Amino acid sequence: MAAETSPKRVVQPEISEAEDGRMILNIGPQHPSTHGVLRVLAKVAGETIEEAECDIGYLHRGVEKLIETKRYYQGMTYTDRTDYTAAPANNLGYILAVEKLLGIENEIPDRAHYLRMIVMELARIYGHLIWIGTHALDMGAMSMFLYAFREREKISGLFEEGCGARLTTNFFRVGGVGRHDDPPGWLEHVQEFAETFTVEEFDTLLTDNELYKSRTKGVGIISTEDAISIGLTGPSLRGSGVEWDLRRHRPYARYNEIDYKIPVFTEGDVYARYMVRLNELYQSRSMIAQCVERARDLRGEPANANLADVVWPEIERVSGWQPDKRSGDMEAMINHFKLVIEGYKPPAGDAYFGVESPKGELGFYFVSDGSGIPYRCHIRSPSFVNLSSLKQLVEGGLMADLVACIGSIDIVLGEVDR
Amino acid sequence: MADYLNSYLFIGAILFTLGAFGVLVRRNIIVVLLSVELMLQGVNLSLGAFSTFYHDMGGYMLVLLSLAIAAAEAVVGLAILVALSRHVDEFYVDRLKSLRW
Amino acid sequence: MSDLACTWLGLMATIFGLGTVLLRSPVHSALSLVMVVFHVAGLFVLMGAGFLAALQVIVYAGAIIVLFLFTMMLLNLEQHDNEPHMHRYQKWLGFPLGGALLIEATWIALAQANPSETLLGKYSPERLSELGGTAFGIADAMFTSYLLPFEVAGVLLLAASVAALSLARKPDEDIMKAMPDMVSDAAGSMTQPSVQESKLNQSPTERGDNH
Amino acid sequence: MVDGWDIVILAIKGLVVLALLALAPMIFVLAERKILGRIQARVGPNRVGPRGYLQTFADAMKLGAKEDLIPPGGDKLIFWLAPLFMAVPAATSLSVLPIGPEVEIGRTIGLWVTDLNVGVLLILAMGSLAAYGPVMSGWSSNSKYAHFGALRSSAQVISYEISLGLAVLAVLMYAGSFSLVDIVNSQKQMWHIVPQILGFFIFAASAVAETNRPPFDLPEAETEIVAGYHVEYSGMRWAMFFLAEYANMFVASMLVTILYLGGWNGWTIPGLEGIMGVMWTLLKAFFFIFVYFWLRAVLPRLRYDQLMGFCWKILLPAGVLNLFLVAILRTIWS
Repeated sequence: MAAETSPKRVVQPEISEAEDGRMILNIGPQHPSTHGVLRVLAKVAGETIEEAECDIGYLHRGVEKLIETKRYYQGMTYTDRTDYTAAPANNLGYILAVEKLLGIENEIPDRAHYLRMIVMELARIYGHLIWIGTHALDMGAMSMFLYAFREREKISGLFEEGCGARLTTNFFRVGGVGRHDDPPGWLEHVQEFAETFTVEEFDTLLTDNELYKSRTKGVGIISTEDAISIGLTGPSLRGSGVEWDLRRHRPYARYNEIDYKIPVFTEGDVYARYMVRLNELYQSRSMIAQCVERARDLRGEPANANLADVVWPEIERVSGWQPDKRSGDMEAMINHFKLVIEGYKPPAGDAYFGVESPKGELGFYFVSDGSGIPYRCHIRSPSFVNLSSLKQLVEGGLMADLVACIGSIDIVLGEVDR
Repeated sequence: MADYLNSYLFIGAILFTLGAFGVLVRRNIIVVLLSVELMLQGVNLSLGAFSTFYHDMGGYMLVLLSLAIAAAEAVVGLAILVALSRHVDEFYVDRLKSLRW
Repeated sequence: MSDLACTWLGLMATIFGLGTVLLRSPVHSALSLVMVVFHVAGLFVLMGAGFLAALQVIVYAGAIIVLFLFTMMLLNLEQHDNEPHMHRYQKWLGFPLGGALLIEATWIALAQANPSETLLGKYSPERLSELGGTAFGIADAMFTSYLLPFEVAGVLLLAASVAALSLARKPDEDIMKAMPDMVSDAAGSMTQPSVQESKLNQSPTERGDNH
Repeated sequence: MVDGWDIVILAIKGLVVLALLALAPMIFVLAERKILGRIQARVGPNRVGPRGYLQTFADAMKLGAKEDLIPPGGDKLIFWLAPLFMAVPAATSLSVLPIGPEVEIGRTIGLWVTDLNVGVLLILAMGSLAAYGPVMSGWSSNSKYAHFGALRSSAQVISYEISLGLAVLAVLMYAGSFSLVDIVNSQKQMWHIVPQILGFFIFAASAVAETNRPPFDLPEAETEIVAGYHVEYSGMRWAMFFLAEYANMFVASMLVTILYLGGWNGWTIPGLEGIMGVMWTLLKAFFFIFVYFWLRAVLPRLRYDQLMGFCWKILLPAGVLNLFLVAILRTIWS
């Protein structure tokens, strides 16, 4: 309906364009609260949105196609840039899918799994913090945003310490973690963060805030059936009363070995989704503490699989960084050279792996033709699927509810458009 | 001049006439309503002037009542406009021919 | 000084009154009516009725004309450019009739000399200042001799607000559904219960099936 | 009667008001940014001048140097006039606000520009004119977001004007005068906030809503309708909206002080009544301005229907109740 607005230039203050005299409001792609370059065409009657259409693709970079032109280990850098609010989660999905394709998922040492889980849960907090900040900002509570970013900055620091990058982490490698061990003191810093991170602050600021409750309770309701039929995943689904969490129900890494609860709320409104994410912050905090403990117990054990044709040799062996040596181990150098030039070659076939990213089920699907470059890569991005519920969430609501709803399904346009 | 009643009455008369003229000649229904308000302005001015110069509160009271009536008139008139827009979407008085739709 | 002010205010009120009547765009008309209201309020101040001036601005400028503007924006009452904004024939009738009215009214106005002592009421400026101002005089009169009109005005306002509510209310959708023929016959351009509206009436699960 | 000195004094008072109109927003903007910074665990502006104190002046210069854009298809004349319609009522209101008692400097001078016997009504009238700036700018901008802002603003200002008026009515009942100076003087024994605590909260809420400040900042809610009615404005014209907003905040704070918090009444040093009075008035007003900043920092925004519901379903009945209670109290105590 709305996409075909007339091409004629507007000369007079012209409000009504639709044939029935309703105003078509073009929300985005530069609107401040569409969380990126989402464009929503809304047919409004006064403040009420009668019809809404999403127009996406403003951030399309062809990530899937780019991955199909690169070797497996190179493709992972692109995944940092899909859901850029929680890059390690994408990295994890990518490498787990590649490991499944290679058939080496059982070779990964425990220590690598726990390090991955630490980073993954840090990423969850990282992602939920930016969500809680921007969502509260959309509702007009501007202080939350800065409190969230203050905490988020600490995690950025941890990422930087762990892998050298703050935002586009590229943290893991197929077969293990990026560096052959965590940097000295890093686990202690993570533990310190897990002890000092105060979710309670956000809890007290919003959970019982009457204004926030009145803005979010009963707004943007999505029923359990609808949530399932649309294909919602992650906190948005758990806000509609479905207990579905890939960490628990299709366990990967070592998620079945630590204690955590899956928060589920049945109301299906914006407030329920907020409560799910808030409780996940508590859960992730305790999960990090547990994982750090396990990882410290396993200190000294390898953090990478012992697979010479997949895992890059240690950097010291290749380049010989010791001052008295001019060059490194010859075998290691040849191995490294071949891995860089050719990459590893998974057997022909396909593999799908979904992980529970902060936004929902993030799946990577690979088809391999036996070469070092994926024949086909598809990303099942949770934001894209969750965004398809927007029409149902906002129609019949008010303008302000639209903002609350877009915030509540936690989309990142980098992931929607890919 | 400000000390004479008839100067105020003269201004009031001009405003009233302008309003009446507007009611007669304008086609747009909302301007007709505005012209009625203009007529009321003229009347208010005259009433206030009478009251001031005759040392009596009657005129002021009538101004207050005319304010109330103007508010009521505007409210009902605009409500009719809203209903009109919902039904026929036509705001030229010479094209509004049916009393009932 | 006050003569000058009176002339100036009267002149400006006339100019803006002309603007109200003659300007093509209804929004411009409404805004020049606001200016008329200000100048009439100024005239009230000049004759010593500051209370009335303030009320005038609060009620007319602050409520009534804002309501007009509000409605204009809500309904997009913009005048079409290619259409005349005055009646074709009535215009020529309007000029002589308006002129005649003006002459008549002016004649009456000029016939009003200042009142003689015998006609004066009891609220002389001295008594008003003794009471504490025009506001007190009005209160004195309102709650004694003019109590009934005051109450009636209250009832009138109530009736007007009820009338406005019932007039501007959205047409009852059940009635629209029950009598679709009558509705669609009445006017071609009329808004019918559109597809979107009926979709909104469905239960959420039904709507979910579209996906 | 009227001699040369009176005219000189009046001119000085007028200049003071104009200076206040220009300077107060600058101070408030800086204060707001600093205070918000403190509340939000950051520093706020700290680059221009000593500790960032000249930031607002730099901003003002930047705005003055910017291009004045007029959107195509809009109504140029009204687009030009709209900022004036915002700023002029604010300035007019400032002129009737008394900031201190009468002082003796050779002659008796009241620390106010004019003491109108309808002062409260004048301020209410100017407050009701506040709807025009948004409506005119929103209509003339040829922008849908501006249009939305204008619609929201006009509905909001009209509605809250009523509850504001009801709260003021109760004060007038106690003071027995429309003059602001008389109202302050009637609070020598007891501030009006004591018998009218309900009215005070109604007035405060309505005043925040009238000035379009958070959590009632729907007309310019930047996350919903981008910036509402002034989305198309730039440069000095935008600065006038900004200036008017802060001037209105100052007027509202002063009104709360005068109507409920006793104005310049407070503990004084004998002989320094004038200075102490001004100090008390400004202190009380600045506290209320601080509350404005505070609200902005901590509260989410209301939704449009909740805003209207709050006015018509809560404030208005509460206002009538307050009026009733105050009438009873007044009858009993007098």
